[in-house]
Amino acid sequence: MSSKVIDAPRSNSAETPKYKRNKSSHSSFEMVAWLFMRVSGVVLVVLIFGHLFVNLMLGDGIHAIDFGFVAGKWSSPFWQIWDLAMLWLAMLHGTNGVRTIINDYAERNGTRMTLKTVLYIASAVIIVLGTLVIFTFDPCPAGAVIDLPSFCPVP
Amino acid sequence: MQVHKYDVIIVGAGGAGMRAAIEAGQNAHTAVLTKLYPTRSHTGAAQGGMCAALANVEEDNWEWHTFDTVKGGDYLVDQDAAEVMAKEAIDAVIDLEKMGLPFNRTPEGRIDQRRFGGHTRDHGKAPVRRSCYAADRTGHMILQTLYQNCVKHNVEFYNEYYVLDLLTVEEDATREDGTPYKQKRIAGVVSYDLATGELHVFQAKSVILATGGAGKVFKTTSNAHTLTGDGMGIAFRKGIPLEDMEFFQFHPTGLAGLGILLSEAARGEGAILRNSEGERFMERYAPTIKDLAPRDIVARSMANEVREGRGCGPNKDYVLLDLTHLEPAHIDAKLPDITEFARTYLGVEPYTEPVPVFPTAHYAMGGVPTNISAEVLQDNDTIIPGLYAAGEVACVSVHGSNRLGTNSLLDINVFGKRAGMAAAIYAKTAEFVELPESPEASTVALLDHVRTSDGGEKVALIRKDLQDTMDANMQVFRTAESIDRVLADIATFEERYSRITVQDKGKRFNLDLLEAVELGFLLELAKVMTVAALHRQESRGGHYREDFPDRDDENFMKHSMAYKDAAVSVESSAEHIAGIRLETKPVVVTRYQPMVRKY
Amino acid sequence: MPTKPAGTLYRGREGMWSWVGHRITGVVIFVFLLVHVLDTSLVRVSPEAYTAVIGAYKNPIMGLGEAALVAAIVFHAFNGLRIIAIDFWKKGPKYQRQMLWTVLIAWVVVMVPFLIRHLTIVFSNFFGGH
Amino acid sequence: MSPIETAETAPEPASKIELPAHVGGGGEIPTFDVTLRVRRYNPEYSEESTWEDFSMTMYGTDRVLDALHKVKWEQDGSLSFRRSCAHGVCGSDAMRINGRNRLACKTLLKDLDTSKPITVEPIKGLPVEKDLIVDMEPFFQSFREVMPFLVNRGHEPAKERLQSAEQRERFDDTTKCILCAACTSSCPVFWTDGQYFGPAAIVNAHRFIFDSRDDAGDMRLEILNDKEGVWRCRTTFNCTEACPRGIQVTQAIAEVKQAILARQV
Ligand SMILES: Cc1cc2nc3c(=O)[nH]c(=O)nc-3n(C[C@H](O)[C@H](O)[C@H](O)COP(=O)(O)OP(=O)(O)OC[C@H]3O[C@@H](n4cnc5c(N)ncnc54)[C@H](O)[C@@H]3O)c2cc1C
Ligand code: HEM
Ligand code: SF4
Ligand code: F3S
Ligand code: FES
Repeated sequence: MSSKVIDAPRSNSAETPKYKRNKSSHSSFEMVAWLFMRVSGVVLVVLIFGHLFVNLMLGDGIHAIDFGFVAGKWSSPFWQIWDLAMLWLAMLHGTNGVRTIINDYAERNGTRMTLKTVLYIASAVIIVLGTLVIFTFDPCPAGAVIDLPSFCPVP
Repeated sequence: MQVHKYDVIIVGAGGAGMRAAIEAGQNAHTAVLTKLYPTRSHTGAAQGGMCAALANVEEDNWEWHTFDTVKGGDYLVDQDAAEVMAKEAIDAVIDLEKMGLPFNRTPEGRIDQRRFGGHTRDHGKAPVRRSCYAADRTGHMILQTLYQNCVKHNVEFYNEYYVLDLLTVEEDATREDGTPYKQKRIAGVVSYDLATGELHVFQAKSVILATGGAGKVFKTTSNAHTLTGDGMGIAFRKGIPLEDMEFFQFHPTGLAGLGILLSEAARGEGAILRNSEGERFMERYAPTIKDLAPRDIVARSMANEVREGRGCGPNKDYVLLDLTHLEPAHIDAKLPDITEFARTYLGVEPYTEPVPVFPTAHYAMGGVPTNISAEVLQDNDTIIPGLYAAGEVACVSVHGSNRLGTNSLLDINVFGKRAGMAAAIYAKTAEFVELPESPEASTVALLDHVRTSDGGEKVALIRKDLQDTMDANMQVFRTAESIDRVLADIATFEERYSRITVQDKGKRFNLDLLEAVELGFLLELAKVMTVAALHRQESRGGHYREDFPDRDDENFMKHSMAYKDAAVSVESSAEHIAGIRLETKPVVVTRYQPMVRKY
Repeated sequence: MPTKPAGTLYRGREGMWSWVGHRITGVVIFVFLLVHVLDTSLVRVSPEAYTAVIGAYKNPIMGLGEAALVAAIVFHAFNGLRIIAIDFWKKGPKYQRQMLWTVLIAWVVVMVPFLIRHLTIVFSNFFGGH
Repeated sequence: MSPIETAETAPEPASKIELPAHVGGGGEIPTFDVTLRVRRYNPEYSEESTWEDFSMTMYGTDRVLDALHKVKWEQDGSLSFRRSCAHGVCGSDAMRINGRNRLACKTLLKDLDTSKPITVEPIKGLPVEKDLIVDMEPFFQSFREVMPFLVNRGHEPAKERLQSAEQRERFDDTTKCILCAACTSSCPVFWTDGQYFGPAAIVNAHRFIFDSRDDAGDMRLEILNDKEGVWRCRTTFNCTEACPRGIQVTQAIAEVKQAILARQV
């Protein structure tokens, strides 16, 4: 008979108080979130694959990407909306996904709250920032040192 | 030690206990004490069905059902009780349906019914469809449905509480004819909490025993490891008699070596039994109905084949159940469970290979004597107020010397309900009986003895030896010599039991300790069964004495009643066994006079 | 004091491992997305800053990282469709295993041409120089 | 299902047949040596849990439960585990055998790799009480919370309620549950915080939600629409693989999800 010490299993000690179910939520938020994950997922397949295809596969691949490339794209409302939709959907989808993961693994309510607050703030900042960038984007900024897209008026 | 107070305490959460709890729980302050989580009870293992003369698929009535029950029990059945059961069967099934039990349905949407051994139309004219069923999981569905309804009615359960003692007091009383006697009264129970090792005393006005059977006195059995006859043993130790303990049913088709049951439905579907020579031997024993003969006859025929050297396998100790001539699709549709058992446990593919089977100890016909209101009797006719028993632990007696298939699930529902109602009604008016001084004392002594005894004998070994000798000598064939062998063996086991050592000295989940306590009950019950079998010098139903192969209505058409009685010495006992006093009780006969039992 | 459950790893089957993969790829993509939005925002700051950062993407290490990211997205996307099929298609749960194999095959089918093209560009441009 | 046929309707079998040699006799049952590696834990003596090895010789028909019994009965009486029926119908002995949830009484030793020690541990996610015994209360509490009983508000008929064979078939699969907890304790989501209702509770809710006689489906769906309800399932299928009764657990959960969706929109 051999025996070696391993970690003790989860037990009913003071640290893990007697089983208690969280108060029920009485809202359909989780259902809506669940449904959103699927719907946004399907849409994202189109958006992201299109995005990747255009950015990485067409023309010169990743090496074609520079300021001019981006500016060229966003000068068309089509790509503006495309990228905007992608930004929002991917961010909401990803935020909700990470929220689920935090809910799963954060053991104490405090940790859970903190992590989720950080997550929401970060997501909000990114979404707002991204949106602003897409809408307020000026493809032909004044005083640029590098080559601007060809459609820009020559300064 | 803690003391709790309830109006009604139910011991056991099998079918009988929970059926009682549903009635009592709604009308009185009730708690159920059970050594297993309720859904682990062995009622869940029952396969075949529960019979009632619903007449959903063909003409039937409760009177025919009563007759079949009486005849099936070889006329040792109390006919008033059988009548009650057959009459109330219909409501019992409807009750379960209303509680949500998912019965199989007829094309019209009614509860479907099928045939089962011994159930006939018009007093034996032809088989009748009387068994209500839910696939081959009827017992499972009953247990689940009853538990679900206990949840619905908020029944209080104390799970993994082993009841180890009944608290009874004796009062002086006089009978109507002026003779004085000791009247037993029930005050409560003592139980052991498995999780903590603490004792809890439950004071109660009514106590219902529903602890199930005692199959573990045998080695090969369809019963669970936990069916150790606790309720019978506890009652017996308190001076309450045990009725008809010599009658134990052996089901013909248990998986060889394992005892796992293959339902009678297999033979109903056309499966047949063969010996090592490939011969369909039932043609010799029961030329007309062959493999569909009653359980006791088939079991004896199988044992005889093995005894005469026509058994199969390396040790020539089993016969074969042959389904290979049946269509695989048919087998799948009708017998999915048993074929799965054969595959899982023996690695045998029933489509192509015959399945090794041997009779398996199945059901205790005897038990704690009760009347038709489920009240426990302290002798032939004196009830113990407030003490009830129902289910396999009890002997009403509706099964006589041989229970018909599907009558037990019925028994637990009919008499479980009766016990629950009666217990609640009694508790409404009765006063608590004062607890005896230090009520837990004898339980503490019992546990201390088991815990501290240090003679080195192993509980498991004694139990195995007991089971071996019971299988070898007290199974389907019995003779005075074989019974004497068991009695001699038991004497040595008792001596060894006084020298056991329990390894686990802890308090938490000390199952080692409880197995030792359970062995105590098994030894006690084995002895009662054996002594009663020695006394009954006839063959009837499940009890077959080779030295007395015929039924003897003149001398033995009566129940046996075994009492624990320290005053009985070897010399004063007719059976030369100290400590057990055997008496008899007349059988209640209403309409059916004993006839020769043939099918 | 005992704290957490320990012992051997639960030996889940395809379903569990695909979920582990889905979860990990999800987080990876999310983290990348945060960074990606930030760097793209630099176009608003100045074309130079953007070009500088995008330049960093153009070395082979990042090229490989990019390939891994695409691999993660493709798996996450295909497996996401599988999950959706499990949820909404009646026979989804029954064929979940087969669908996982389909996902993996589709993943290979997409990744192989992509990698060939992507890695050639990454490496040829790096070594070939502009 | 149609009523059972009797021998008369089945083909009449031969009175005597030739049996192949291996069924008529002969053929030793193989024996082999196995080592069980059991995770022991008894807080009465130590808060640590340990692995302990037990070696023994077993037979071809033996199950893991037999091996555990052999240890308990012959080597170490303090080894504690639950069991009752010993043939897979009572749900007492779900445990983690070689890393997967199974019933000890339904797992034959010969089907495992006996060249290596067989690991046996308690099921995961429920508080361990001693050795292989866990506290089942959280599990049963979830079960009780989904209203696992028939609720019928209609007029009580004198006889049984009618239900067609198809209606009965609709929820047949989920009536098979023996509440063994193999599913719930195999679920990665349940392991995280034990708050998730778990597959077993959903299975038992499903059994009533889809019973044509029941009137409380809406209430059960509302309960499972909770944040700890069906939406926490990540379709990992561990439950379905673990279920000793072969219940299509994930499928049942999917059906409940759809029922909630259908009711809301
Ligand atoms: C394999 C098999 C198949 C069967 N098939 C059929 C069939 O098809 N039809 C039919 O009619 N009958 C059948 N039977 C018989 C029938 O199932 C049983 O006789 C019946 O279920 C017994 O029910 P019960 O409630 O009396 O006891 P059980 O269901 O055995 O319950 C006993 C209860 O008592 C508790 N208990 C025991 N001891 C103690 C103690 N010391 N302290 C506290 N609690 C205790 C246990 O925890 C348990 O809850 C079958 C039996 C078997 C074994
Ligand atoms: C490309 C198309 C995508 C599809 C089809 C898709 C699909 C899905 C689906 C169906 C889920 C739910 C899984 C479940 O409930 O078990 C999910 C979860 C998740 N997704 Fe996506 N997704 C896509 C893109 C993305 C992107 C771009 C991100 C990152 C921003 C992302 C991050 C996540 C995360 C973090 C989760 C949570 C994982 C978990 O809970 O285990 N997904 N995805
Ligand atoms: S669904 Fe299966 S695994 Fe889960 S508790 Fe029920 S029987 Fe056990
Ligand atoms: S294991 Fe858990 S995640 Fe869903 S599919 Fe089963 S409940
Ligand atoms: S002991 Fe009953 S399921 Fe294993």
